[in-house]
Amino acid sequence: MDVDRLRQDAAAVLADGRARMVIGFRDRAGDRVPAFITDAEQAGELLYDEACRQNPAAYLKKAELKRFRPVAIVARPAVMRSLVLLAAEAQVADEDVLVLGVSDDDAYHGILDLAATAALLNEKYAEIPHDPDLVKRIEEISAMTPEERSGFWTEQFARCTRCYACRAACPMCYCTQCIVEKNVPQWISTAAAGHGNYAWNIIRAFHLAGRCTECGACEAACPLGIPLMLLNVVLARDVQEEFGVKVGYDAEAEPVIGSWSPDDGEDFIR
Amino acid sequence: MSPDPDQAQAVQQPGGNLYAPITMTIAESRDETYDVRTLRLQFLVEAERAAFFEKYRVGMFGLYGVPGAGESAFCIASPPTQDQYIECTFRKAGRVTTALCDREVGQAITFRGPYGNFFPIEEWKGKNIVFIAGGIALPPIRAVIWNILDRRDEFGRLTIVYGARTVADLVYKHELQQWQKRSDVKLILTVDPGGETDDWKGEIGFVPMVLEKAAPSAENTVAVVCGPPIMIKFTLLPLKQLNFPDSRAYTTLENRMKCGVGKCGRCNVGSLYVCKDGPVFTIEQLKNLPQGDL
Amino acid sequence: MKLIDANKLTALAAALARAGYRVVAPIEDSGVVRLKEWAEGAAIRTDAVPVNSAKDFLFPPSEIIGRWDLDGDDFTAKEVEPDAPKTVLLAVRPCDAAALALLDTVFNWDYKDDFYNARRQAVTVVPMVCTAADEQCFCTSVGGAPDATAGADAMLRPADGGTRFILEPMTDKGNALLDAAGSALAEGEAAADPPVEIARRFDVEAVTEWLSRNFESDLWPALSLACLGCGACAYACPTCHCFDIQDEATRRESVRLKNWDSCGFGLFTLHAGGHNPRPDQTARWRNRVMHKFSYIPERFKLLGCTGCGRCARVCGAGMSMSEVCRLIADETKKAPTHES
Amino acid sequence: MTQAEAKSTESAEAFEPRIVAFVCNWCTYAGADLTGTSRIQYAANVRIIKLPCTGRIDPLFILKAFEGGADAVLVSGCHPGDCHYTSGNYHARRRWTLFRNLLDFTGIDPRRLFFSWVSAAEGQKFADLINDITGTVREAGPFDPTNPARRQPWT
Repeated sequence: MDVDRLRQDAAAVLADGRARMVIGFRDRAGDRVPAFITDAEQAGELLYDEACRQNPAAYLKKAELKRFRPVAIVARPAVMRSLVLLAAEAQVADEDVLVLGVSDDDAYHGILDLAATAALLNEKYAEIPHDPDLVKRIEEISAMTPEERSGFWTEQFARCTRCYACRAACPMCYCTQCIVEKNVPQWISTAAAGHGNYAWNIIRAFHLAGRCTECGACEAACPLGIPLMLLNVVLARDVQEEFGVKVGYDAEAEPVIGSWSPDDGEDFIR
Repeated sequence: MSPDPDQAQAVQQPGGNLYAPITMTIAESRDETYDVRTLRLQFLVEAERAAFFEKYRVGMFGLYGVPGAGESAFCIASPPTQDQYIECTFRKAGRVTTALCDREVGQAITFRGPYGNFFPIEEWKGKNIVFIAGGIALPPIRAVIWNILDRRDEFGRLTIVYGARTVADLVYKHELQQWQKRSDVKLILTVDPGGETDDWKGEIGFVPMVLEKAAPSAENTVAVVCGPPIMIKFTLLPLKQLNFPDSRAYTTLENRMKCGVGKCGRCNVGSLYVCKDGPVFTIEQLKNLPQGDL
Repeated sequence: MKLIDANKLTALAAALARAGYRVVAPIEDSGVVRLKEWAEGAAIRTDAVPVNSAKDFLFPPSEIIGRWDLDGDDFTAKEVEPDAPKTVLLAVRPCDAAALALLDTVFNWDYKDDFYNARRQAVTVVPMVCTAADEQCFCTSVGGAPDATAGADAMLRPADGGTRFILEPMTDKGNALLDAAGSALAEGEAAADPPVEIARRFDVEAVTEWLSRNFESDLWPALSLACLGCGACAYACPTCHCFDIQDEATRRESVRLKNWDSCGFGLFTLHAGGHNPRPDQTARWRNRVMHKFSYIPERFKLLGCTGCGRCARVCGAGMSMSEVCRLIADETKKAPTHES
Repeated sequence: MTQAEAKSTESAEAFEPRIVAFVCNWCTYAGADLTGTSRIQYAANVRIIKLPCTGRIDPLFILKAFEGGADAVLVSGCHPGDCHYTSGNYHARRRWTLFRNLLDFTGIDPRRLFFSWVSAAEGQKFADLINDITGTVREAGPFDPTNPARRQPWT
């Protein structure tokens, strides 16, 4: 990818005031960590490659960063979709955010506003397949008996310490008070064990149904390697298959859950 | 600040479950306002009562709980001079306080404490005292007031300035009347502008202004201020103008607490644990704390 | 000296398990090496720093501290005993063991937490000298060392080029463990491998000194920019000990739980009245740094950080305590500061 | 429901399925009422929880029911087009489609989660439905007490 153009564009938007901050990635001893550039002269720190798995759109929910808007975000297609979706959910306005479009296929897409981002997504990335490894794994798990499946997930969720790194990493988890923190009544057990872990992980995934752009940041953030993307992709696949919706391509779109069609399938309803 | 080994020695029950509360029953339940309730709690075991009153000094707090709902920290609102029961006053705000409100007379709740430090009232003997309180912050001061009224001869003049947003928000209304009638207490009540009723006879205005107007003398006097952070902040100025030294003005911090015993780590202000080093602080101490943590 | 071949650590684990120890060791689980209870067949991974710390087995993520039978509006308290099985923490790291001094202090400095103490007494700590380190390791910057023995009951020292370990007892508990290991250990001679060299990354005294003067500083927003406010760092940290107390109930029973909590969460300090002393992530992150490098040293004459680097390894947002400390230390060199 | 109560269903021969039904006030609850007033017999294994509308039925309700000891959950409301609030059941249908698959994927047998439309006039349908799903659940047996969705005893 043309990292020089990324750096030039970042410097340019900072220099001419189109953005107050660029949020992208930098290298720290081999790790890819977020970079917050406010000075055009530091734009040279920026880089992008496949190791940059965090979703920088998550920083839009951070109160302290609001004063740096408009902010330019180094965004791969999944992150661009998050941004379009955030606009659809009225969490960001067109003037709040710019995109420096990058991708894992080495293309660099330049400086985009949200409209141009949506246009680019529809033109070039309309058919992003679900991660084939995940799809394969989902097929394997789906082929198990219910007992085997519950055994598999018992083992996975048992590791959860309820650090909520998955929630923090997700740009769509922007509620000021999460359902897991509501205690009148206590919907989800607070103990890092058993049914509380099950309920938390299931409800986290479900609250992102029709809102997940499969960026993978939640799973990448999980210290214990819980395969959260399996849940997210199952939901994303169903949203697409059942309702024909791909999320994050239209800033005017109604939310998937929250809208309906009289033609929605109901084979399972008696 | 290093741990106080003497205190640790005195309160620690060796080999016990530090977090195990005792069970107490509700002897009386009073609605102070539409959302503030006072419970009078009775000890079930004489040894527990004796142990409690051996430690208890005004200003300390406890953890009141209902199994299944949890426990919450708030002050002990009755004085050690009333040594057969304890009272607590709280606003119905969340899960625990709602569960406490749902309890009826005769039913049980759990209690741990007393915890924390206390107002050094023994040092105040012979001095005048000015109490300044706002809203739901009267309870900790009420314990001090009754403690002093129960030992009235040992102290000088008492002035109480108490305010709330509206007349309906004033707590301990029947006791305010008692104090009003006493010749040895000067009680000044106030409500925020707009919070008065047609027959309101007290002051109208914010507590700091009313304090300024009342202008109690600072000579041989200590001040005790309890209220929301914003009230405390604006009360410091009139106190200063009236020449109250910061070392003779006291307040309590009401930080969020869970354990109450210096473990759970959430009540800290700088390196101090409010649950251990407080909740009572002088304004002098308060000013030396990191203000951003208050 | 007592020796064991590097590829026979599981035999040692098996012998200790037979002798009645719960064996906790670094084991790979779904692609992540973490400290967990060893079971027959599990390989012990000494080549990676586990994501979690030994604290999990002294101060678990959730623990019952109260229990009641419920019957309508009535309740009856039941006794709660700490769950403290005899445990060996095998092939943990010196930075795990170094954290015990602080945990011991916090849970005993005034009131004594017997849940912690019961577990602590039941634990035999066997750290392994580190002969490798990664970019996140910085124990030498906070007074530790890859071969430090503080908190250890016995040390596992890689020897003869990593082909075997010397198991060296340091305490009575360590001696008992060696006895229990029996024939799993061989008598012999071996040359201990040198510990890894870990460069010092910052001057911790300069950091503590700067912190004592800079509760208010323009640096804090910059240092905390990347933090998104989860609890991953606190939960991975061997010294973080903050907890929440929560009740859980059915209609017939309730339990009171001590759950891990983190000062990084927004609700941590939120008052019932709505006021929050630490309203943003800048204030929360400042508290985390202050707590480890200023408040704990001031209060307990200890550091709140053992330089294990776990917080940085698990952080999904690239926050790093050693980087922050280095930036703070740089600050002290940079600006001639004036007293505030 | 509590752990202790749930345990009573575990022995196979005496197994009586415990089914929690979340129903809407306007159609299915009225339908169930009609079943009763029409004196139509149906299995006594269902505990009905009435809500204003299927649109109010949060997936958490379903999780809570399984957590607390339900062997199966039924969710039922007005037929499409008949919602008292115009579209609550359409909204619910979308949620169920996704949630049902998610639960299936994480190990809750779809034979334990049922959805239906029962109108206020369908007393017989309600009885048949309950009898049928009770049979299905009886066949499936008690909900696995080790399933992660089930409340585990405190240890």
